[in-house]
Amino acid sequence: MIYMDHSATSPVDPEVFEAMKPYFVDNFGNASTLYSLGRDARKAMEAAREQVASLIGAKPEEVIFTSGGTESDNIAIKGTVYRLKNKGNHIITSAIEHPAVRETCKYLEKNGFEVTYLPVYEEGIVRVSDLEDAITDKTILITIMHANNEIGTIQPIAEIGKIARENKIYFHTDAVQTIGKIPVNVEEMNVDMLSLSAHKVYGPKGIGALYVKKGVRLEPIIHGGGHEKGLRPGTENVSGIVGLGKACELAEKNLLEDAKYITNLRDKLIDGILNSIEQSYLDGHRTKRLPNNVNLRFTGIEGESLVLHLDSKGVAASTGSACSSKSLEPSHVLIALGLEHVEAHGSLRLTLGKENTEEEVDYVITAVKEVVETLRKLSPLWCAIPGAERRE
Amino acid sequence: MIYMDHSATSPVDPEVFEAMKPYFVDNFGNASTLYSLGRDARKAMEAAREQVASLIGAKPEEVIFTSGGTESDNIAIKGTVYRLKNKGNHIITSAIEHPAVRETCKYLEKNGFEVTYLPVYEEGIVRVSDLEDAITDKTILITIMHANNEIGTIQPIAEIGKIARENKIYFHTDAVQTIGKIPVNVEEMNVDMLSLSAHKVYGPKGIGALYVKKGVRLEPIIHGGGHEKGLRPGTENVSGIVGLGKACELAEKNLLEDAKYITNLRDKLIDGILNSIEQSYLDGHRTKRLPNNVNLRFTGIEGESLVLHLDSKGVAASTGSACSSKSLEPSHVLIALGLEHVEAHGSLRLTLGKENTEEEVDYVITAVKEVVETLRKLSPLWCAIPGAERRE
Amino acid sequence: MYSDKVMDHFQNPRNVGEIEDADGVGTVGNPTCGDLMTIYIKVKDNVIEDVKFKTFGCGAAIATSSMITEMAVGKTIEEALAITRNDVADELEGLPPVKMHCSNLAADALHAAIDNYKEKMGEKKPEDRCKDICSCGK
Ligand SMILES: Cc1ncc(COP(=O)(O)O)c(C=O)c1O
Ligand SMILES: Cc1ncc(COP(=O)(O)O)c(C=O)c1O
Ligand code: FES
Ligand code: FES
Repeated sequence: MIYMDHSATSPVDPEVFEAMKPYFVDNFGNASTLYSLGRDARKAMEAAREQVASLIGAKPEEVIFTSGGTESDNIAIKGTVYRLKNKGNHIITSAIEHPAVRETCKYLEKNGFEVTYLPVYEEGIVRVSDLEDAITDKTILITIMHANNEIGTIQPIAEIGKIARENKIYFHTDAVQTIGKIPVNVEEMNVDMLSLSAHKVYGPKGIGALYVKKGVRLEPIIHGGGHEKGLRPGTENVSGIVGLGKACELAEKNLLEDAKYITNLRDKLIDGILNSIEQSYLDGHRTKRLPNNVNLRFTGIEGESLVLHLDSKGVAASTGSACSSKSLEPSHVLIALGLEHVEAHGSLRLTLGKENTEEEVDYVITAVKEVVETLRKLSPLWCAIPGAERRE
Repeated sequence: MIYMDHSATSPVDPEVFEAMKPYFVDNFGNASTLYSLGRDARKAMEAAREQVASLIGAKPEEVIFTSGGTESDNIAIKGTVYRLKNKGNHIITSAIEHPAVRETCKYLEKNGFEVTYLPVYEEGIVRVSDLEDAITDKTILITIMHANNEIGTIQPIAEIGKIARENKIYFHTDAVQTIGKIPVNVEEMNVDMLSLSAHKVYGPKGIGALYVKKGVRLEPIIHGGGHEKGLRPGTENVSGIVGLGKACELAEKNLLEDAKYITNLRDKLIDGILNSIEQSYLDGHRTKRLPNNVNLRFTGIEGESLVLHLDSKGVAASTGSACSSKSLEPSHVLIALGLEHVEAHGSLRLTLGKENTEEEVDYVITAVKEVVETLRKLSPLWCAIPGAERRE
Repeated sequence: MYSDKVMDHFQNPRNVGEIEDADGVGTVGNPTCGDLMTIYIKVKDNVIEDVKFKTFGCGAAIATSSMITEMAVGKTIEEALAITRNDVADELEGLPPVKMHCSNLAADALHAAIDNYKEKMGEKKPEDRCKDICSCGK
């Protein structure tokens, strides 16, 4: 199998798994207990906290472990606005956030908050001038993702953070897709909160972290035994935390080298497909995008069919087509780019990882071409496109 | 090491770990994706859902995966009362709930809800007549734990559930401490929601489940990508879920045998200590308690010291002493039994597991006796107790 | 997610294409919603002799189109009209709940083709139809 869906999840790096292994059967202690088994677990946890902090340029005590990116986003957003609800009720976000942020905002809109969704234009990037225009004296939170999970576009976080600071507004960024892929530094990015998740960076699923800048106080959304400074109670997932820590350590070590290697594969893949398939288009900015993200669209083709055919050719990929989603709504990200529904249906996302090779990229270019041709033969839309070759 | 803190957490059963292993490095697929790697993950998840459902007598579609017991409790309680807040604002719980329930109730009290904490009397068990008296036409939720995590007392859940049904009030029980230890059947117990956690039953940490009876609707507390019927969004922790499923399967298979074996150890441990140490007392009902729970108290002794000394003798145990807690408050559970603060400070909890042996029990009886004697030699309280032997 | 039979029809769709001199053509769906289906029928002595389809849509949409062409061929017009939306899904050994509308689409397309045949509207040239159904504005 050729796995090109790394933005959905990544395999656990064998080194990460080795690091986690002792914390299941043998070193199984509860990290909040007094005896040595518990203290050992605590030590492992705190070492992991340092590894996470190091990757993002934070202090260990600014890192809170959570059950994943979704929870981190929820804690950051609800935790801030519930605390500050007496100060204001306005939130600014972008039109292309992950559902963990977007649905949280939608929920808050139903509960007395107002949300501005900044547009991203054709290139998929918010404009700082729009942000400045959107700020009111009721604005209590700005939450804008570092890079988008579907189209990979990178947002001007440091600039946004600067404006947030100047206006004394809390600023959260969802960096789930960026850690380990491009440099992430909480100081340089001027963020107050930052979400990350282990399973996007060769760590295990079900564990993530939230950076909370020293001095920033949040209201918890889950209550219980006071773990993680009361922000995330529940018996600590020690093996998961150790895995997250190790994944961050590896990510930090290999970041630049991996990014270079993967960017090269990405460009080969984009050019290969655009050049060999007529009426194929790239979604999102050509260069201000994640090293590993390729998002394309093919006239006359529906994405779920494309993904299923690629699967039978041994290629794992994803789509923003409505038909592949539970709600039968097309991707809000593609719509935010100004695409028509029918165009959004034809999208294909290929997200690369460090274990992909040039040969795999070549194979995928050919496979996509074949599948697109097969599906266009079935498509009543294709024949209708002026200029398209008709089969006789 | 002799591990007697199974109510804090348990080792992962090697069979459980074997079941989980493939889902890290190799079968790492995102269970919400279309291609075969994702579909395989989904299948494994759904098989686990059946295993969990089977243990508690539920239908698979009534089981929602969460990140642990704390989150399950929070979803059940907040999810119910937020939905029903227009119907009423009164919650009934017990005085001895785990912080996951207790702190959630305290938080809700600060946000417009009223909470009745039913007393548990000396034996640590709520009385159904108190419950009946507490119900008002504003009562929207009853949440009472199946068995207590500190003193192991088992609550009359089926009776409580019957009353809840008769009064058309939603009923949640925290069964984190009971699954795998005593029979748990959602039908017989008349519950609408039930929380459980894998790591108390030889499964991994950071994964749990919430049973939600068909037809019961909850408001999510975490928003995002719509996973788990929208009640618990976030990329599914497949390895954790597989581990939970396997742990439940083993628990179901071994329940009666394990319970018998462990009850026998428990009784030996209780009698051995009570008989060999003067002014030692058992907390909670003698028989209506979990097969694995021993909770004792020794006049003149502080629990943290006790636990640390036992640790140096190779025994892992815990205490309800305030000195071991973050807040320096003694256990609310022991206080609810009517104990004085000074008595609550002297508590020792030993919770057994299937891998404990008779020899270990014998060793622990001796070790506790030695440690109690050592500490009493240091204790200004001990000599002050009338009738106690004075050291000269 | 999909049964083996759905996957089989998706991967090896039967009766793909157009019938140049079709006796009835039915198009349903809307590309904006991600699905568009055209079914062509050839009728002789009240019996459907040949069926072909073209579909833009998900795996279920393609599989249901293919399935219904197999189900319709050889049937009388009345028998074909009696094929219900559920029959298609059943014949495919079930569809995920969210995909049931795709099977509706297939049955509807067949019925639309039969209606078209009945109304003797089959004289338009396929090229024109192709233009008519493309509402994506390109
Ligand atoms: C940008 C972004 N934010 C948040 C999440 C949610 O993370 P998790 O699945 O760990 O909850 C994801 C991935 O699913 C993501 O890509
Ligand atoms: C009775 C009870 N409820 C809830 C919990 C919380 O479970 P978890 O630690 O998995 O969040 C525990 C254990 O810590 C418990 O004993
Ligand atoms: S064509 Fe969209 S769901 Fe089937
Ligand atoms: S005696 Fe030190 S905390 Fe209680």
